[in-house]
Amino acid sequence: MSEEVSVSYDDVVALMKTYAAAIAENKQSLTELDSAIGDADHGINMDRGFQAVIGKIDTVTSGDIGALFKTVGMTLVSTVGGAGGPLYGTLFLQLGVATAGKDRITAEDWSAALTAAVSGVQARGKAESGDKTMVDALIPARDAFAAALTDGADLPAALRRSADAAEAGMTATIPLVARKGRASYLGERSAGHQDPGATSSALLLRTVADAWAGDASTTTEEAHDG
Amino acid sequence: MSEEVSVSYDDVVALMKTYAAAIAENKQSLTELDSAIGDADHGINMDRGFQAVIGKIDTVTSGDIGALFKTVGMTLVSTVGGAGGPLYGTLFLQLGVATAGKDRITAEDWSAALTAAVSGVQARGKAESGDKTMVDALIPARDAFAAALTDGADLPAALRRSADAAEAGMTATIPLVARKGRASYLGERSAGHQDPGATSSALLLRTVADAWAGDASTTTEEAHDG
Amino acid sequence: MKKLINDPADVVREELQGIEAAHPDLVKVAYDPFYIARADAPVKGKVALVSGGGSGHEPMHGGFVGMGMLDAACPGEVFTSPTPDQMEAATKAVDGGSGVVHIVKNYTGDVMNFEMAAELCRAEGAEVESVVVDDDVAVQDSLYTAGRRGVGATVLMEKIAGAAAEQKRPLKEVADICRDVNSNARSMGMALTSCTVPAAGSPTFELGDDEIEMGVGIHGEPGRDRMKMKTASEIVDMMATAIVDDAPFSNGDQVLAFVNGMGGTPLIELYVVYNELNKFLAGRGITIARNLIGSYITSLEMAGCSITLLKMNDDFTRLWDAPVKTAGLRWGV
Amino acid sequence: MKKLINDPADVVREELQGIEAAHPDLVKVAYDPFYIARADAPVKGKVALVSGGGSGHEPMHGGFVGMGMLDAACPGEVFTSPTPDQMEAATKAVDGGSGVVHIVKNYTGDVMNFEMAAELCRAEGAEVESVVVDDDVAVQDSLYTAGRRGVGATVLMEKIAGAAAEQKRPLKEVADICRDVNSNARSMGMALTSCTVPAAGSPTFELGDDEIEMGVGIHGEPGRDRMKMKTASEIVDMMATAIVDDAPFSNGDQVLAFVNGMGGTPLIELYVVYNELNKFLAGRGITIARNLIGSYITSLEMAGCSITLLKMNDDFTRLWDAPVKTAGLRWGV
Ligand SMILES: Nc1ncnc2c1ncn2[C@@H]1O[C@H](COP(=O)(O)OP(=O)(O)O)[C@@H](O)[C@H]1O
Ligand SMILES: Nc1ncnc2c1ncn2[C@@H]1O[C@H](COP(=O)(O)OP(=O)(O)O)[C@@H](O)[C@H]1O
Ligand SMILES: [Mg+2]
Ligand SMILES: [Mg+2]
Ligand SMILES: [Mg+2]
Ligand SMILES: [Mg+2]
Repeated sequence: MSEEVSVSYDDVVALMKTYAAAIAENKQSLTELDSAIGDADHGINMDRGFQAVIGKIDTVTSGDIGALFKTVGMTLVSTVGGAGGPLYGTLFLQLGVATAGKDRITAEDWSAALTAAVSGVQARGKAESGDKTMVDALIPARDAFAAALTDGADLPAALRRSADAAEAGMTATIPLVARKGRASYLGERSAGHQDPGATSSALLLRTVADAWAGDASTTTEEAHDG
Repeated sequence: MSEEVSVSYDDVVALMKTYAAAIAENKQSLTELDSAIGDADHGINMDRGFQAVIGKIDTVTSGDIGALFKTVGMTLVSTVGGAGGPLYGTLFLQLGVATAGKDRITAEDWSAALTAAVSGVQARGKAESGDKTMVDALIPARDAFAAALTDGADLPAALRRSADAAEAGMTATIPLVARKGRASYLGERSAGHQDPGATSSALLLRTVADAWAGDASTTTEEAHDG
Repeated sequence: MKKLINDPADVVREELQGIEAAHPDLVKVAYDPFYIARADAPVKGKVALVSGGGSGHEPMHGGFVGMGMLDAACPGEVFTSPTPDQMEAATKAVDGGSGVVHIVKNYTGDVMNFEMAAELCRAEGAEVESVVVDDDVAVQDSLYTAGRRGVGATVLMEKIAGAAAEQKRPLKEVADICRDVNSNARSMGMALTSCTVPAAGSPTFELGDDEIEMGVGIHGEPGRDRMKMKTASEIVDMMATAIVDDAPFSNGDQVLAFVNGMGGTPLIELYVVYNELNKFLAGRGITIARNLIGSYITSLEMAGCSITLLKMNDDFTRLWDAPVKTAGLRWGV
Repeated sequence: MKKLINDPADVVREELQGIEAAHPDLVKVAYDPFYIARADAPVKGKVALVSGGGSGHEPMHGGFVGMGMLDAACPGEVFTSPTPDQMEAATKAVDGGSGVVHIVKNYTGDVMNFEMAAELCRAEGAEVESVVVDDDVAVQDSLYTAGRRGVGATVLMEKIAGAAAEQKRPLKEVADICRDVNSNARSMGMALTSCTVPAAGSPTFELGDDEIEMGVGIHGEPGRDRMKMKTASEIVDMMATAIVDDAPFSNGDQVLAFVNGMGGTPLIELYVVYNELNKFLAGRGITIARNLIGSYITSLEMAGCSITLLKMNDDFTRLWDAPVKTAGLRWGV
C-alpha cells in the first residue's frame, strides 16, 4: 500500500468554499447548457444552493467531516430544488454517512464515500450509465478512483485520474440521447448537447483533485495501515 | 360666368371607385402615419369602409347623386368605426344632403356641397383649423375651390386648386400640436408628424380633381345659367 | 407577426363565435351587426347597461356581459370604436323599458359613434343616458385636447353600476353612480413592449430593449415619457404618485386598488406590483379595502400594467361585493 | 430583460407578499419555508390537498388555494421544483387528520422532492398519498424516458379532487379521483415566443419570426417539432388530433375542453382557438360539456396556448360544478 495521504476537516471546508466559487463562476455556462436541453436553471439552482452552503459551513464546528458533508447535503436539499436538489443533496448526505465521525479521510475513505454517494444518487434518480445524466460523470469518477488505488496511485494522483474520468464521462454525454430527467422529453433532439448535471459533477471532481492535490493544506501522514 | 362643366352620376360612381382604389393603395402608409401619433388603424379603417362602399355602390341605381353620396356616408358610418367613421360618414352624408335629387352637379353645386360637408365634419368633431385634423385639409380645399370660382376658373381648374390647397393644408399639419382626436394625448410629442386624417382628406380632393379633370368622362355642356 | 388567428379580417367574428360557443348560459351573440347581449335580455324593469369599444381589450367588454354587470357589449374591429348601428341594435335588444346607460370611454371615435347611436335611439323613443369615462392621469386634461382617456375605471364602473341596475335602481341614479365612479377614480398605465394590431401586422410602436413607455394608452398610444427600464418599485412609485397627487385620494381614505395586466404580463409580476402598491399606499395612509388583480382591460399582447385607484364609500363597497356572473368576473353566485 | 420585478432573487418572496396582502380572506402565507395555505387550514375531517411546483406558472398553484380546491401550495423558485422542507411544512400545516394528497406534476425534480417530503411526513406519522400528473401527449411515453410531463390536467385535477375533498370523501377515494382525472385527460401545448427566467435574464430558447414550437413544455422545454407559423385552425388541428388520437376520446364522448394561455397570449386569441377546437371536436362527434378558457397554467410571459381535454362522467361534472373560492378560480360562492 502506498504512503498514506489524508485530508483534514479544514481541507474539506476549503473544498466546499472552492467548489462554491467554481459554481458561481460557471453559473451562467451551466445554465446555458440547461437551456439547450432543459429549463435554463441548473447553474442558478446550484449557485443558490452553494451560496447557502457557504453561509452555513462556518457555523459547523464539530470537526466531524461526516457531519460537515451532511450539513452540506441538507442545505442543498432545502435550497436547490429541481432535480439537482435531491440528487446533489443525496450525494453529499451519502458522503456524510460514509465519513461519519472522521476528522481526516484517507484515499480508501474517499473511495468508499464516493461509492456510497453514487449509489445514493442512483437510488434516488434511477439513472443508469448512458442515460445522459450526472451519473455519467460520477460512475467513471468512482471507478477510476478505485482503479487508481488498485494501481497503487497516491491520493493526489488518484483524484486526478478520477477527475479526468469524470470529464471524459461528461464529454461522452454529448452524443447521447437522454433517457432521464427533463432532457429525455426531447428524445433524439437531446443528442449533440452536453448534460449540465454531468458538467457540474465533473467540475466537483476536478475541484476535489485540485483542492486536495497534496499541496500545503493536505497533510501527508505515516501510513497507519488499517 | 365661365362655360359650365358638370359631373354626371356615373362620374361620381367612378370617383368613389377610384378613391376606394387609392385608399387601398395607401392603406399601409395611412396606417403608418396613424401609428406615429394614433393607434395604427386609419388606413385599415378607411379601407374596410371603402371596400364596403364598393360592394354597395352598384346596388344603387337611382341616378340620384345625393342618394349615392348618402349611401356612401351610411356605409362608412356602419363599417369604419373609430373617429374616421362618423367623420367621413358625416362628410359624405352632407355631400348627399347638398346634392339630393340631382343627376348632374355643377361647380356651384360642388362648392355648396363641400361647404355643407365641412360644416358637418366640424359640427360632429368640434375641430377648428389648426387642431391637426382632417379639417386642416378640408377647410383650405373648400375655400380654395370657392375662390377659384370667384376668380372665374372652370371646374377642372378649380378642383385642381382645391386639391393643391388640401395638400398644402395636409403638409401644414406636420409642425402642429394636436388639439383633437387621439393625437392630442401626445401633447408636444404630436408635432413633427403629418395627420393621417388630413392625408386621407387631401387624397380625396386630389382624386376628385383627377377624376373630374374634364377628360372624356366629364361632360361639357352649354351653360344654362341657372 | 405571430398570433393565434386565421385571417386578420376574421378575428373579431371568430372570437365572437368562440364566445358564443363557450358561454351560451351567459350571453347570446348577434352578428349583423356585432354585439353580445345577456342571455336573458331584455330584463324587464331593470336599467340596461351597454358599453363597447374596439376589440383587443378582452375580457373588456364582452367578458363583462351577464348578471350584475353589462347587458350588452359592442365589439369594434381591433382597437377601433364600434359603429352606431351596433350600439343602436344592442340598445334595442336589451332595453327592458327602464332606460339604457351607454358607458363610453373618452376617445374621439367612441364618443362620436355613441353620440350618433344615442341620437338614433332617442329618435325612436328610447331613454338613453350617456356617461363618459376619463380616468387616465397620464394625459393632460385641458380644454385644448380631447381630454383624458377612459381606461381602468371602466371595469370598476361596469361592475358597480351593473350591481346598482340589478337592484332595479332608476336610470338617473345608475347613470349618476357611473359618473361618481368616474370622478373618484384615477388610472395610469405603462408598457414594457408594444402590441401588434393583427390587420397592421407590425408593432404599433418601437421600444428599445431597455426602455419603457410610461403613461401608455390601451391602444398603444405613446404616453407621457419614454424612459429607461426601472425596478417595479420605482415604476409603481411613479404611477401611484401621479394618481394620488391628481386627487381625490388622501390620508385615511379607503380605496379599491386595481392592478391590471396589459395582456402579455404574467400574473407573478402583477403580484409583485401589487406588493409595491400596497407599501406605497400604506406610506400615504391610504387603506386598500378591495382589490382586483389580473388582466381585465388589455391591449392585445402588450406587456405592462396599469394601476387604478377608486375611492370607496359604503355604497360602492356593497355594490362591488354584490354577486356578478360573467365570463370575465364572477363571484357570489 | 424587461420585467415588472425588483431583484430577480426576490421575485418569489415579493410575489408571496403581494398574495398575502391581496387575499387574507383566502390564504395565509408562510415564509420559512415558503408555502401558501388556506386561511382556515387545517380543516378538520377533510382530506387535505397539497401541490406545488416551480413558480412562474401563476395562477397555478398558489391561486388555487382555497375552499373547494387546494389546501396548500408550495412555490419553488421560478421553474424550479420546491424543496422537501416546504412540502413537509405545508403538509403538516394543513393535515386535518384525514390524510393528505400530494399532487405532483411528473418532472424529475418535482417527483424526487415530493418523494423525499412524503418519506419525511410518513416518518412522522402523517398519511400521505402521492399522485403524479402526466398528461402531456407532446412527449413520447416510454420506459426509457422520464415519462410524460404534467401540464393542464393538473388544474382540472385540483378543482375536481378539491371538490371531492370538500365533500369529506376519504383519502383513498380522493387520490383515486386524481388518478382517474389523470388517466382521462390529455394535453398539448405550443409556443409562439420563448419566456425569460428572471434569474437567467435571457430567453430560454430562440424562435424565428415565423416559427412556432409545437409541443412545448411549461418551462420552455423544446417540444416535438419546430415549424413554420400556421393559422389557428391548422395549429388547433395538429394539437387536437394528437390529443384525441392518443385516447381516451371517441365519438359520443362528453369532454371538458380547457384552452389555456401560456401567459403572454391575449384572451381574444384564446377564443379564436376555442372556436376552432369546438369545430374540430364537433367533427369528431365529441361534445364539449364544460369549458375553461384563460391563462391558468402559464410559463411566465410565453405566448402560445395549450389544449387539455378531459373525458367527463357524472361525478366529474358535479365536482367541477361545485363551488370553488380561490384567487384564480371562483364560482358558486
Ligand atoms: N433521474 C436522474 N438521475 C440522475 N441525474 C438526473 C436525473 N434527472 C436529471 N438529472 C440531472 O439533473 C440535471 C438537471 O438539474 P437541474 O437543472 O438543477 O434540475 P431540473 O431539471 O429540475 O431543472 C441534468 O442535467 C441531469 O444531469
Ligand atoms: N375631433 C375631430 N375632428 C376632426 N377630425 C378628427 C377629430 N378627431 C380625429 N380626427 C381625425 O381622425 C383621424 C384619425 O382617424 P382614425 O385613425 O380612423 O380614428 P381613431 O383615432 O379612432 O383610430 C385623425 O388623423 C384626424 O384627422
Ligand atoms: Mg434545469
Ligand atoms: Mg386611428
Ligand atoms: Mg382606432
Ligand atoms: Mg428546473
